[in-house]
Amino acid sequence: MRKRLFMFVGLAVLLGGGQLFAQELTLEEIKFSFDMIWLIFAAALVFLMQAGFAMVETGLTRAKNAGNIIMKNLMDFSVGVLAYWAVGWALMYGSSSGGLIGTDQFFLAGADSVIYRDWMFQVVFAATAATIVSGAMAERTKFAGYLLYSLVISAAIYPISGHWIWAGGWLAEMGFHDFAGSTVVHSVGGWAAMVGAVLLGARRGKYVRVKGKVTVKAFPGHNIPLAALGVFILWFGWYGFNAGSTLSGTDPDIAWVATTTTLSAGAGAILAMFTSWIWFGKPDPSMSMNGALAGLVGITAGAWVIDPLGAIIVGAIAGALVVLSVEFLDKVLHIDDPVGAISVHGVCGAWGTLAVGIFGDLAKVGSGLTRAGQIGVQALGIGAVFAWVVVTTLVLFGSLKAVGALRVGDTEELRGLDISEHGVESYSGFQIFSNM
Amino acid sequence: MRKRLFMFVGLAVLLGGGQLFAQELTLEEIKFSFDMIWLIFAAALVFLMQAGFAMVETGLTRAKNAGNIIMKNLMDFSVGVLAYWAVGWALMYGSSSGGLIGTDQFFLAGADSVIYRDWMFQVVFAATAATIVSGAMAERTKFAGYLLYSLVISAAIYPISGHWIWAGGWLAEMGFHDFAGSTVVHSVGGWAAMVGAVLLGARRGKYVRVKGKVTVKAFPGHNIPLAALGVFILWFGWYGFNAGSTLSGTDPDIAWVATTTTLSAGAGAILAMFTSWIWFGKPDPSMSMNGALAGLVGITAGAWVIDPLGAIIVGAIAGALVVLSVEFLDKVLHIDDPVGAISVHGVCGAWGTLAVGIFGDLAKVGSGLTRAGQIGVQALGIGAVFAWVVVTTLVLFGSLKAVGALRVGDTEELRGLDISEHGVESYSGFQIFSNM
Amino acid sequence: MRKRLFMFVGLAVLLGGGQLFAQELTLEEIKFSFDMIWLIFAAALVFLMQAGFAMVETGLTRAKNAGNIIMKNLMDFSVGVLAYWAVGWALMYGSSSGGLIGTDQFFLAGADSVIYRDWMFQVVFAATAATIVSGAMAERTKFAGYLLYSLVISAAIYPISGHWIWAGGWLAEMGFHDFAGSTVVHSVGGWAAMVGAVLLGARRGKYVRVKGKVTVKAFPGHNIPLAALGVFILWFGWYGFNAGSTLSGTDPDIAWVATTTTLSAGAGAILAMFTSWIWFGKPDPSMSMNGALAGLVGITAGAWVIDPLGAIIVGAIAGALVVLSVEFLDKVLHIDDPVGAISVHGVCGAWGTLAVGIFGDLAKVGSGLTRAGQIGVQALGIGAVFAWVVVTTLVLFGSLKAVGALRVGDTEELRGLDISEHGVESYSGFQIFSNM
Amino acid sequence: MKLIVAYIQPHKLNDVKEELYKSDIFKMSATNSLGCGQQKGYHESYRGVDIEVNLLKKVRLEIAVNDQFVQLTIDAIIAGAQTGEIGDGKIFVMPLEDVIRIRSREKGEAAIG
Amino acid sequence: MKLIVAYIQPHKLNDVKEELYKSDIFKMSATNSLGCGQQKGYHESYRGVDIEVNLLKKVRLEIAVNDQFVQLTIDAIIAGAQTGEIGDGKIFVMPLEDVIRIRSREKGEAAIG
Amino acid sequence: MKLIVAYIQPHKLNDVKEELYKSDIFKMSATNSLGCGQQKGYHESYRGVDIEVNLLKKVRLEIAVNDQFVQLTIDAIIAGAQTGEIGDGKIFVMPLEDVIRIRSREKGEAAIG
Ligand SMILES: Nc1ncnc2c1ncn2[C@@H]1O[C@H](COP(=O)(O)OP(=O)(O)O)[C@@H](O)[C@H]1O
Ligand SMILES: Nc1ncnc2c1ncn2[C@@H]1O[C@H](COP(=O)(O)OP(=O)(O)O)[C@@H](O)[C@H]1O
Ligand SMILES: Nc1ncnc2c1ncn2[C@@H]1O[C@H](COP(=O)(O)OP(=O)(O)O)[C@@H](O)[C@H]1O
Repeated sequence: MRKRLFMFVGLAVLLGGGQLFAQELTLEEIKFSFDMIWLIFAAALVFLMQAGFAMVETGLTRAKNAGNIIMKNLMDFSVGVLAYWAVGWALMYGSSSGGLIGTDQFFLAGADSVIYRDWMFQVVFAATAATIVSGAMAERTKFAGYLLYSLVISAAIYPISGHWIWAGGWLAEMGFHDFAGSTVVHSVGGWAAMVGAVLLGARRGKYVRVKGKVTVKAFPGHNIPLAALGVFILWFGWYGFNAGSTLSGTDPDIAWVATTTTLSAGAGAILAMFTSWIWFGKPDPSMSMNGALAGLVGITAGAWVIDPLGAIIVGAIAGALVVLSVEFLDKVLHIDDPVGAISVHGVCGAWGTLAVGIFGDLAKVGSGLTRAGQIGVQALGIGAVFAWVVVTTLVLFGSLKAVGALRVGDTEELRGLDISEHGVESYSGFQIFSNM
Repeated sequence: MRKRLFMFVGLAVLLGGGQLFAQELTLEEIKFSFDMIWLIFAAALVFLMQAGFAMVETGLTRAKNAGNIIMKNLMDFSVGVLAYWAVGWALMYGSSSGGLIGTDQFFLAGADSVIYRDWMFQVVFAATAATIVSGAMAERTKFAGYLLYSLVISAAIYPISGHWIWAGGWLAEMGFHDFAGSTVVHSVGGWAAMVGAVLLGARRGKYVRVKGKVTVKAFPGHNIPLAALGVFILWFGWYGFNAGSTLSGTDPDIAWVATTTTLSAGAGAILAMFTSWIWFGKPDPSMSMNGALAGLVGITAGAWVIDPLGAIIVGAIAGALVVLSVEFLDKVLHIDDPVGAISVHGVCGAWGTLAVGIFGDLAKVGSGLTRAGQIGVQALGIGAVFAWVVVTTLVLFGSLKAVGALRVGDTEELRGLDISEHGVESYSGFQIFSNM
Repeated sequence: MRKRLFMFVGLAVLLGGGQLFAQELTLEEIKFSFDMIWLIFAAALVFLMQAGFAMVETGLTRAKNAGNIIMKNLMDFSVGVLAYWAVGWALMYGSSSGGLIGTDQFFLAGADSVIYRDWMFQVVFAATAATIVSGAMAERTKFAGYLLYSLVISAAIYPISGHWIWAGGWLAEMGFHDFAGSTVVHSVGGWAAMVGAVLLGARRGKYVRVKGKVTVKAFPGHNIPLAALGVFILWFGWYGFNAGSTLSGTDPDIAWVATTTTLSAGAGAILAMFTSWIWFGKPDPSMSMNGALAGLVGITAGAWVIDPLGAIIVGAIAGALVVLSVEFLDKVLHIDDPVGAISVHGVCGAWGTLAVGIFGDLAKVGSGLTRAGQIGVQALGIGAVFAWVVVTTLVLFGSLKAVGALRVGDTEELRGLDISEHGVESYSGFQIFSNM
Repeated sequence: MKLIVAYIQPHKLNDVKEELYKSDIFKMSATNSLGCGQQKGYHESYRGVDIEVNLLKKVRLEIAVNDQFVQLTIDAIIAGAQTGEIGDGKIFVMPLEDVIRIRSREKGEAAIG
Repeated sequence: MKLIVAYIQPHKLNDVKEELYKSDIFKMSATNSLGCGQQKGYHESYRGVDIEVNLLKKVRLEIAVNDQFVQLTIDAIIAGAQTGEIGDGKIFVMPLEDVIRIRSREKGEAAIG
Repeated sequence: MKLIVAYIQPHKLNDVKEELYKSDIFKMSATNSLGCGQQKGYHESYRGVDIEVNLLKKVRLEIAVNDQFVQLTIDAIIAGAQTGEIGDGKIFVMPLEDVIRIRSREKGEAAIG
C-alpha cells in the first residue's frame, strides 16, 4: 500500500546512516535519476510553450477569432499526444527500416521507464511542430479541417522526417546535425504553415487589388500584452527545449546551451527592433517579439556546437532576417501569415540549421566532415525536409481544400470564427469593433 | 560568512579531483538531494497552479468581478499558507490519534529540512483544495466571508480528511489509494464548492422563473484567452502535482506518471469537445478546457497505478462526464457554478478515485485487496470524504449565512464586486457592458 | 556525430549493469550535476520573472502605453544579457581590484562550464534589477533613453555594487549578508527607479496644483487580471530566485529557503490587504499584490538565516510598509511611481536587508559580528548601495534629461506612447477611453 | 415620429427593457456612455487615491417611436429606471423626420416597428 | 441640413463606407451599439446554455449632410448594407439646425463637409 | 432647448470639460466614436504595413442645453478643443423637444440642468 508517509521514510534514512541507500542506489541509478528529472522537468517547460504559442497567436490576431485560436492550440496538443502515442513515436523511434521510417513500438508497446521518459520529452516537441501552423492559418481555417491536419502531422509527417535526423536515419548517417530541432521541429512546422497559408489564401481584405495594383492592409493584433506574455513564456520554455536536448542531466554543457540560447534570443530581439526602426521609422513591438523568437529558433540547431559569440551572430542575423522575411512574404509574395510563423519557424529554422555548418565546432559536431562538407549536408537536410513537408502538406491541405473542409465562408470570416465555428464570444461585454 | 563565491568553490572542486566530495557527499545525501530538488521543483509548479486557477476563474466570469476573483485567489493562498503552517500541517501529518487526526508539530515545531521540504510540497496541495471553491462561489460572495472560509479549510477541513488518506489514517489502513489527490485535494475542494454554491444561491438572473417554468440564462465569461492561459498553466502545474507525488526524485515511475497524466488530459479535452459538439452543435471552448482539467483531475488518483491505455479511458470518460455534470447541475439541479468547479473537481475527482479500483494495477496499489474489494474501499473513501466535507462546510457556510457574511446585496452584485467590495475597476478605460 | 538516440544509450546502461557509470560518473561529477540542473532550473524560473514584471507593469498602467511597457521589458532583458556578457560579468565576478571592481573575464573569456552555469544564473538577476525601473518610469519615458539606461545599469551600475557584496568585495569582507539580493538586486533597481521617477517628473495630470494646494489624482491600471498574473508569476520565479541562491543542488536548506519565502509573501499580502482596508475602507487589490511582492523582496536577503516565524514577521512588516511607503511617496513627496516599484523594491529591499541583522541567525550568517554589529554592517551596506546607485543614476538620467532624451512631449504622453513611440495600438478594436 | 434618447444606470437596463416589452416596445438600441450629471456619486479609490469619478458609466438608449407611443415609452423607461436617487438619468425627446428600413426600403411610420 | 443616423450590421461597415465614398460622402462617425429589433437572430450558446442574444451588435453611423445629399446618402447606405435579411438595420433622419467646424469656426452648410 | 453633439479629439476631453465648467455647464454625456473626416491623419503601422487609419478615435459629447446656453456651450467647446489643426472636430446643434428627469419626472427647462 502506497502511503504518503514520505517524511517518515526520510527520517528513517537520516537516522539509518545511509546504509539503506548504499544498498539501494547504484551509480547507474543515480545517472538515470538525473536524466529522469532533468528530462521530465524539461518536458514540462516545453509543454508550457503551448501556452506561449496560444498567447502569441491570439494576441497577434483579431478579437473575433480569439476563442478559435485557443481551441486550435488546445486541441492540436490533445489530438497530437494521442496520435504520437499510438503511431508517431513508432514511426519516429521504432526500429528503422532503411533509415527511412520506424516500424515498431506502436502504442508504446513494450515501453519501460526509459521509453516513457523519452516519449514524454519527445511528444512535446511533436506538439510544438504541430502548433506552429495554427498561427499562419489563423482567422480563416475550418476547425474540423484543422483537427484532421493535427492528427496527420503528429502521427506521420513530423515523425518520419524526425526519424531521418534524430533516430539514426539517413540524414543522421550523413552527418546532419540539428541539436534541438531548428529543422526537425521548427522548419517542419514553418513549411507546413507556408503550404497551409498559400492553399488557404489570404484573409478577406488583406490584399486589395485596386486598378491592377495590390494594396496590402494590416490587421493589427488585438492584444499585444498577451502576445508579449506568450513570447516570454516561449523563451522560458526554450530552456527546456534546448538545454533539455542535452538529453542528460549530467551533461556539463547544459550551461553552455542555456547561455547560447539566451544570447541568441537577446540579439535577435535587438536586431529585429533596429531593423524595424530603420525600415518603418519606429521600433515595432510585434516585430521585436518575432525577433526574440527568431533568435531562439535560429540557435536551436547549433546551441551545443556554436559558441556564445557565434550565438550572438546567429541570433542577430535571425532577427534581421525575420523582419525581411515577413516583409517579403507579405509585400512581395502576398502570402498572408498573421503571426509571422513561416518566417520565424520556417526561414529562421533553415538559417539556424545552416549556421551549424558555418559556425559550429566541427569536432563537437563529430561528423568527420569538412566545413564545406558540413555546410553541404546541412543544406541537403534543409532541402530534404522542405521537400518532404511541402509535398505531404500539399496533399493534406489540398485534399481538405478539394472537399471544402479547409476554409470558412466569407460571412463566417467577417463575423469571426468565434461566433461562426464555436457559437461564443471571447470578450463578452467588451465593446469591440469586430468589423475591423 | 556566506559569500556568493560559488564559482570559485566550483573551480576548486574541479581542480581538487573530487576528493572534496568523496569525503563530503554520501549516497544517502545524494538520495536526499534528488528528493529535495525534485519536490521543491514540483512544489513550485504546483504553486503556479494558483495563477492557473485565478486566470480560469477570472476568464470564465464577468468583467465586473475580475478584481474580486483575483483577490480571493491571492488571499486564499496567503491565508492558507499561514494556516497550514500554524495548524494544518500538524492536524494532517502530526502523530496520529487513532488514525483520525494528527496531534503535534503545530507551527512546524521541531522541523528539520525533511519536514520543511515536505511542508513545502504539501502546502501547495492544501492551497489547491482551498482555491477550487472560489470559482463556484464567484460573483456573489462577500469577501470577508471568503477569507474566513479560506482559513478554516486550510487549517482543518482539508488536513483532517487528508490525514485519513495520506498520513496513514484509517482510510489508508483499509487500503484506500489516492496517488496525488483526486479525492484528498480535488474532491474536497469540489464538494466544498458545491455546498458553498448551494447555500449562496444562484447569481441574480441566472435562473428566471417565468410562469412556473425556470429559464436558464448564460453569463458568458469575459475573457476566454485568459481562461485558456489558466488551463495551460494548470496543466503545466500538474506535472508537479502528479509526477511530484512520486515523492522521490529517484523513482523511475516519474515518467510513467507524466505520461498517464498527459494522455488523460488530452483524452479529456477531446471527449469534452466532441460531447459539446454533438450536444450543442458546436465545439465549445470553455467546455473543452474543462475537459482537459477533468482528464487531469480524473487521472490524479491513479496516475501511478493505471497504464497509458487506461489513462486514456479514464480521461475520456472524465471529459464526457464533466459536460454531462455541468449540464445536470445547471439545467436540472439549478446549482449555479460559474466555472464548473463542482463538476471538474468534485465529480471527476470521485470518478478518478473509483477508476483506481477499476483500472489500477492491484499489485502496484499493494493493498492486498481483490478488485471488488479495492473498488469498495475506493467508494467508501469517496463517500467518507464527501460526508466529512459536506457536513463541515454546511456548518461553516451555514454560520456565515446566518450572520449575513456570505452573500453580497443585490445592488452590489449588479454593480459588480470590484466596485462594491474593493472600490476599483479591473479594466479601467475599457468600454464594457457591465450590466450583462 | 550527436544523435538523439538517447533511449538506446539508456537501455544499454540498464543492461550493462551500471559498470558504464561506475567508470564514468565520479562523486564530484554528481555534485556538479546537482548544482548544474538546480541552477539552470532556477535561472529559468528567474528568467520568467521578466514576464511577471512585464505583466504587473502593463496591468497597473494605462492601456495606451501597454505596448511601450512591453517593449521596455523585452528590450531591457535583451540589451542586458549582451551587456552582462560583454562587460557586466567581468566587473562583477572578475578578479577583484581592491574589493571594488572586477577586472577580467570580459566577454566571458576563458569560461568553462562552471562559469557558463554561474553566468546564466547571474544574468537573470542582473536583468531583474534592470527591469524594476521600467515600472516607476512608465508612461512618460522616451524609449531610446530607456535603452541606453538598460545598457548602463546591466553593464556597470549593478555589477559594481554586486561585486562589493557577492564577489568577496569590501562589503562582503565586512560581514554584510544579502542572501539572494534584497539589496544587491532589488534596492539597486528600486533606487534607480526613484531617481528616474524624480528626474522625469510626474505624469501629466497626476498632481494638479489648484490654488496652491496639490490634488493627487489616480490613474487606475487598465488590466488588473494581467497584473495579478504577473504577481503569481513573480512569486513562482522567486522560488528560483531565493531557493536557487543556495547555489547548490545538494544544500538541505533549499526547503528552508522555500518555506521562509512562501510564508513571508503570504504575510506580506495579508498585511498589505488589511492596511489598505483600514486606511482606505476597502481591501485594495493592487496594494495586496504589492504586499505579496513586498514580502518576497523583504525575505530575499534573509531567506536562509531567518526562521519561519521571523519570515512571517519580516513579510508582515514589509506588507504594511509598502502601503505606507506608496502613500508617502505619492501624497507627501509627490513622486509619481505608477506601479509602486520604489516602495516594493527600494524600501522593502532595504527593510529586508536590515531584517537580516535583526532576525538573522548570527551563527548562520557567520560574520562573527555581534547583533548590533551585524545590524550596523547591514545598515552600512544599505547606505553604501543607496549612495552608489543614486549618484550614478543621477549622472545617467541627468545626462539623458540634459540632452532631451528622457521624457516624451506632452502630446505624445496624452496620445499614449504606443502610438507616439511605436506607431501601434495594443488593443486594436477595443473601445477604450484613452484620454483618461 | 420622435427619437427618444435616455440615459439610465447600467444595472437598470434589464428592468427598463422589461417595462418596454410590457408596453409592446421591442425595438431599441443601446450604447455605453459616460455621464456627467448631478450625481457626484460614489467614490472609487485606487491604491488609496480617490478617483474623481465625475464621468459615471451610463447606458444610452435610443428608441424611435411613432408619436402616439412617446408617452408610453417615457413612462416605461421611468418605471424601469427610477429609484429616486440622484443619477437615475434623463430622457430626451427629439423630432424624427423619417425612418427607412434598410431591408425593404419601407419608409415612415411603417418602418419604425 | 439633416443628421442621418443608421444602424447597420457590423460586417457591412466597409461596404457602406465604399458606397458612401462613391457618392462623395466622406465624413461620418461610427459607434458600437447593441440593437434590439426584429432580428431574433442566430443563437449563441455558452457552455450549452442558449444566450438570449436580444441585444445584437450593430454599428451606429452618424452622418451630417446638406439637404440635397440626404437621398444620396440613404441610397448609398442601403446599397452597402442591404442583404434582404432581417437585421439589415434602420436609417433615421433628423433635423439639424447648425454645424460648426471647431478648427475654423465656420458655420452651417460650409462646415458640414 | 437644443441638443449639442460635438466630436472632439480624445485628448482634448479634459480641456473641454474645464471650459464647460467655467461656463457653468456641468452636465454632459461622452461616448467613444470613430470618425471619418478631413483628417487623413497620422499613419500607424503594424509590422511594417501602413494602417489606413481613416476611422480615427474621437470622443462624442452630447449636451442638452436651454436655448440661451447654446452659444456659450459652443464657445466653451471651441475654447477647449481648438488647436487649428485638421481633426479638431465638429459641433452639431439639433432641436430638442423635451427633457424628462427620471428621478423626479420634472419636465422641460427645469429638467435640463
Ligand atoms: N444636460 C445634459 N446633457 C447631456 N446629458 C445629460 C444631461 N443631464 C444629464 N445627462 C445624463 O444623464 C445622467 C444622469 O444625470 P443626473 O443629473 O446624474 O441624474 P439626476 O437628474 O437623476 O440627478 C448623466 O450622468 C448624464 O449622462
Ligand atoms: N425603433 C427603433 N429604435 C431604435 N433602434 C432601432 C429601432 N428599430 C430598429 N432599430 C435598430 O436597427 C437594428 C435593426 O433592426 P431590425 O428590426 O432587426 O432590422 P429589420 O428592420 O431589417 O428587420 C436593430 O438591431 C436596432 O439597433
Ligand atoms: N458630416 C459629418 N458627419 C458626421 N461626423 C462628422 C462629419 N464631419 C466631421 N465629423 C466628425 O468630426 C470629426 C472631425 O472632422 P474633421 O473633418 O477631421 O475635422 P476638421 O473639420 O477640423 O477638418 C470626424 O472625425 C468625424 O468624427
